[in-house]
Amino acid sequence: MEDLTAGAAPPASGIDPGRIELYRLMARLRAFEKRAYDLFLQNLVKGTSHLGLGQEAIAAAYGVAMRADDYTFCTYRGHDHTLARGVPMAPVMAELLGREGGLMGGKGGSMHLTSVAHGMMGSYAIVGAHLPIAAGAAWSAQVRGSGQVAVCFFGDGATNIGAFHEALNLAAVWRLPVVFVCENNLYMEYTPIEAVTAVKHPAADRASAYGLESILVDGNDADAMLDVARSTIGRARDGEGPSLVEAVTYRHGGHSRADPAKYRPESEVQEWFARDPVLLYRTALEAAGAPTELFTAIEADADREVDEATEIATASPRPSVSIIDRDVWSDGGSAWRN
Amino acid sequence: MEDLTAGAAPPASGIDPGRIELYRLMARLRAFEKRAYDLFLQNLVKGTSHLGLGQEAIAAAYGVAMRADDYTFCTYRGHDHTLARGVPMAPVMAELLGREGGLMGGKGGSMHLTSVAHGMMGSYAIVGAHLPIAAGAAWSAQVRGSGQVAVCFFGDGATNIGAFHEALNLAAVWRLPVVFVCENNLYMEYTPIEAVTAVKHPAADRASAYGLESILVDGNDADAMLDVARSTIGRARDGEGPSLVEAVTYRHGGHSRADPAKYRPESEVQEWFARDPVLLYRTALEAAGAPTELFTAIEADADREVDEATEIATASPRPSVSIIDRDVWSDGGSAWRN
Amino acid sequence: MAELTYRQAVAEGIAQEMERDPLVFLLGEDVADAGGAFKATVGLLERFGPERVRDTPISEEAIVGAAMGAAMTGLRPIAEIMFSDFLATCWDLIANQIAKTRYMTNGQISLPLVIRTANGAGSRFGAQHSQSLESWAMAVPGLKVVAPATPADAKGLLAGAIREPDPVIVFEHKSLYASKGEVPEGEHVEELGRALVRRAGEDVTIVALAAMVPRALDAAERLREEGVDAEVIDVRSLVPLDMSTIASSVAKTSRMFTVEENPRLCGWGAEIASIVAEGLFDDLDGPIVRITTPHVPLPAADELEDATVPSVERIVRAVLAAIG
Amino acid sequence: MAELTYRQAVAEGIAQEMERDPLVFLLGEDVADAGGAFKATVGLLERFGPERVRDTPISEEAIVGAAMGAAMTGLRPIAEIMFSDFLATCWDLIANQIAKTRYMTNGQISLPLVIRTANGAGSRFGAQHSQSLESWAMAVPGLKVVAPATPADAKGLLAGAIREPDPVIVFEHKSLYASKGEVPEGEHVEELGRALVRRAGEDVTIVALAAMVPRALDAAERLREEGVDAEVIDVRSLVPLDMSTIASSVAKTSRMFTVEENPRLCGWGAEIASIVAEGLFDDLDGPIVRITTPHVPLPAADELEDATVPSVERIVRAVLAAIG
Ligand SMILES: Cc1ncc(C[n+]2csc(CCOP(=O)(O)OP(=O)(O)O)c2C)c(N)n1
Ligand SMILES: Cc1ncc(C[n+]2csc(CCOP(=O)(O)OP(=O)(O)O)c2C)c(N)n1
Ligand SMILES: [Mg+2]
Ligand SMILES: [Mg+2]
Repeated sequence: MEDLTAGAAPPASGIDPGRIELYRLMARLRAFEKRAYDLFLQNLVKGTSHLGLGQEAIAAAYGVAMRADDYTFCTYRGHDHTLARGVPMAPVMAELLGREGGLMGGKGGSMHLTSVAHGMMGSYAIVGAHLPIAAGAAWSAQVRGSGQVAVCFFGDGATNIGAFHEALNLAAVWRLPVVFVCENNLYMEYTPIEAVTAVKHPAADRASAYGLESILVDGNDADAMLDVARSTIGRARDGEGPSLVEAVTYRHGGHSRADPAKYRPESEVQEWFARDPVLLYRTALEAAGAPTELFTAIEADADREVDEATEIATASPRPSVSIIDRDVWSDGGSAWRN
Repeated sequence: MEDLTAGAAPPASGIDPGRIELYRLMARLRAFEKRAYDLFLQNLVKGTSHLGLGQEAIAAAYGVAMRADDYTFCTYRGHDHTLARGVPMAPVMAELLGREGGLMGGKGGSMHLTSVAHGMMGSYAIVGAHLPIAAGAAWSAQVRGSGQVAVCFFGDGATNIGAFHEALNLAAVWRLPVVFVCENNLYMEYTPIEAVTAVKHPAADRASAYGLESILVDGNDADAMLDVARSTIGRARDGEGPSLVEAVTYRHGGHSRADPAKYRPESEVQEWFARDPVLLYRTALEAAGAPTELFTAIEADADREVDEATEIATASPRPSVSIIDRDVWSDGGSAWRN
Repeated sequence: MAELTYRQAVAEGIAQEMERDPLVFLLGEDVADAGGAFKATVGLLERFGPERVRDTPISEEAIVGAAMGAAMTGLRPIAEIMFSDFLATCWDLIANQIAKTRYMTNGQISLPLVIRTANGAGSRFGAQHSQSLESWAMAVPGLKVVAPATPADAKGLLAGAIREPDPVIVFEHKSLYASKGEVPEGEHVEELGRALVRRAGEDVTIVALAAMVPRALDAAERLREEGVDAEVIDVRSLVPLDMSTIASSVAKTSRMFTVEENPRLCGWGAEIASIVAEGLFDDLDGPIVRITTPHVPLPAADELEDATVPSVERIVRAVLAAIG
Repeated sequence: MAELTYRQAVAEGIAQEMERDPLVFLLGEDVADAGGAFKATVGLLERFGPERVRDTPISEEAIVGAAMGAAMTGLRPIAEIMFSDFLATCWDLIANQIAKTRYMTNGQISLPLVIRTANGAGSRFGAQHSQSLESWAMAVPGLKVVAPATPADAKGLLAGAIREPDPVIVFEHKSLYASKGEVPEGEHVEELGRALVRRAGEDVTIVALAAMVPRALDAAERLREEGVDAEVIDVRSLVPLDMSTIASSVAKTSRMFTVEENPRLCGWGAEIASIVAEGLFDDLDGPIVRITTPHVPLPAADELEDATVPSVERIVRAVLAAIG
């Protein structure tokens, strides 16, 4: 993920370069998702799409903390997580647009972003299913002795489905190198998580059910997220087993493109916008002495990168229907009879 | 369930008649399951069968504590639970033997004992599935305002399956009148539960994940079980919501008829046989002044009841194949086309 | 008659039955406050209150399990599973518990419950949100299965399903929710198990379901231009299956085509085709042709999705090739 | 050749592949210490150790989910689901995740994994432990499906499945575990996708699978006494499907019968029947007849179960009635 640290402006002296790197990544994710939203409005994005606007600190912190060969598993709300592993923007954008140059050639769509070359092992669109799958990847890393760690992101709503429970228990019993990260953005699609959950903190209050430490973190505080990311990945890498993290955050927009998010009290929305992780982090870094020009440069870079990606993606042709019958099987085809 | 308190010998003065009733029920269950085992050995029981020998105090305590219109849901290991609701022995025995006079006419078999007339809402043979179903019955009781309580029994192994988690959460959020009773007999089929579970007490250590009190009880102590049964049912009936109980116990035999249970250390088996709930309770009642004749009479009654049931069951004809096409649908038939 | 969208008709069907029978309850994810992910339950919370219209956690096993427990103890629950793809997450409850319990208990337990779910392709949602899974349900003894193609049927078949004493899965079609059509005013209930001849014809029989019905009708118009007079049958109910309507048509036309949105293998079309191949062998003048989605997961991009599911064009070509 | 039971052959097949390839792992409930609920994994723990042969909690989604995650990251896991009925508890992982991931990722992810499961009736276990569910898997694009009928195939097809680069579900038949047969000594691997003519005949083709194969063979002997020379085909592999072996036979005999243990609707027999009704219409001399379990859940009592699943007697009667 070398490209993540590259940039026009040098880091301000005296500030941990990891923090600057983290900010840069968050700014890039923000720029990308804003553009994705614009492209919705232009009706260029096909199908549905779920943005990570407002939740960037979580994906970015883990992106910075992970080793290049670690594994990411995430949900349909996975643009940020995909980019955070160093996947270039253009093929991600092209996938949202349903183009030939898409990350999966248009076959997967926004909800299934995957780039094995970057350790991005898939975005899963059925709530909870990827938790056991992530445990399996961690099991594989464990028995191969590769030192790899699997990080699995999911929403608050996923904590009430059976697969969550099965995966957490198995991971704990087998002491698997996996980090389960619950992005608690307070809502499922439209229903507040508190209306349907027996405990206040849907993940943290359940860690003890798997013999795990309860870890609750402010998901909009990038520094806190980076600490948690490093420590949980470190534990996993050192053979100390899985962690379950609950990062509290908020999505800026609706659940998906179809959702104007009218169900949220205006005061709550205001409060959380004031706690925008990108803004907060910029303020923190400025307070620590980072110069304004640094941010100007980072943001300009991000915008340019998004512009270029958009250009490439929109120039990409429509996929050829010849791929419909391809890649059901490893032989590249889909034959089921002779 | 009037018949349960009926018996030849009067209760010893000074002893809570409920305790005698409880002992009588346990003795009846014990006698039935022993006979079921004998009938296996004679190859008269068809299919598989899972005995409750050694675990009688749990089923019996709830049987005594439940109201006639309460609902029981249990597993394939459900003979005790069925009898504890007042279902007569003969049709239960006949079902084990696959006879026309069986509780389900031979269609269900040992694993699916059901008697709606007695509130015995089914024995479910796929681990975990009946927990949400029991929650649904409790929901129905709640909205109908009937004051009924659902009691759902399951094994330690069931605590690791997804349906457990989903049912507990829903029951807690909706404050349903349901009591979940985990009969922790230390083993799944052949694997010790501790080998595959992240916490020491698979149910009790997880109650907090649903905002519930942790309730751990000696499942071989009939008095303790009766207390827990009364208090948890009382809470449910009073609108105070669900409970999750872990009753620690031990099965005397193998998991199912096929299993000689060789995987258990001899010392463990000895220890638990010494803690046989029927024996323990008899000793306790004797210490409280119950005369020996009382037990002799209870046991003689139980044996006679089992003898009669066996006679009726073995005299019952084989089921007619004409019922194969019956009762898929409520119209009594199975037609799927015109 | 009133013109309604299919999604409005669903809500009307539910409202009609909730009004009539206080034991009808609705539960599912986002069904109450939000009016459903597809807005097919809008207004029900306001009308019937939070006790009868309940939001649930994302716990599909708990949703259908609760419906089952409630149905066996006196309620008539309607459980919504947001996308039919998610039936897989609670398939044990549906296929092993709900479908089998009446039989296993020798008729002691009845399960008057409905599972409603949004089925089918056309929204570019990709392979995990676009499947047509009605044949999964058809393959399980003990489940009744309907799939309405019109707003009138969305209301009428749903109402019929709610009144059924047995479990019914209602496959609503995502791509039809916005479609409009006449719906009878006042009480409207359709009996399960009756197919409809949507277009009479003499030359060939085209059997279709749900979103394939309008396509088959369009294809029939196109075929008319080619001199082929097609009869189009809307199956509507897979279980019970109205074979007599299909058989009468095939006896008349001697040629049968099925149009299925599901992937190729073991779909309802194969079942109907093999029933005809057995029972109407002597009536047939030529091969039975199944027009289906190929046996692949569904791709997401619009061009790809459109080229995968049977199109009007593909139906026309298949019929002409077979009789040509 | 050595005479082995079917369950021994399963264990041998696994051992052969674990020996050959250190990336093959086995996981499931009670598979290690206990050697499996059906004793089909006896000896593997001792031979390959607790890291490669692992007992799991009762967490079917975790079992197949873990297998999937492991398969995409370099292992070749074999997951046991104790009874095929329990596939329903992890059907989302199988049908929505494992089956679709290669396609959705445009070929980036391969899933060389095997799910082994005990399928079928005959043990008086009742409706939740006796189903024949191979057609469920056949209906899902992205899954390969085999169902061995003999000890030799139990070993050979399992070994072939383990070597496949794609997910395969192996349906072992409960009522065959105790059956004995010759199994080639040394390495034995069968390629998927090849049916076998188990008995050559001229008059009718009987297509069968798993436990129905020995019944079809017995029926063929009985039919010979009635002057009917039946060819019996063991399908072995539903996906990929060897239609050419079936087609050659039907082209020769002009009559096809399928014998399925699954309930009637939408089974593999319907699929094969409708393929034949389309592609071999002109070769057929009479209706295609499917012999199946009726569309009911399975009853538990021995007489009832025996009368539900197709018997030798029923096969004979069906053939004679159709050609008579
Ligand atoms: C098993 C399942 N049930 C329902 C859905 C529909 N669905 C998609 S996203 C979603 C809400 C998920 O909420 P949460 O887990 O909090 O994640 P968030 O979208 O807030 O990131 C629902 C209900 C699904 N995809 N899978
Ligand atoms: C979903 C599911 N997985 C596996 C099984 C097979 N099985 C039947 S009983 C059993 C062990 C259950 O152990 P536990 O829950 O402790 O109950 P016990 O038998 O000890 O009463 C298993 C694995 C099953 N019936 N259902
Ligand atoms: Mg959320
Ligand atoms: Mg146990």
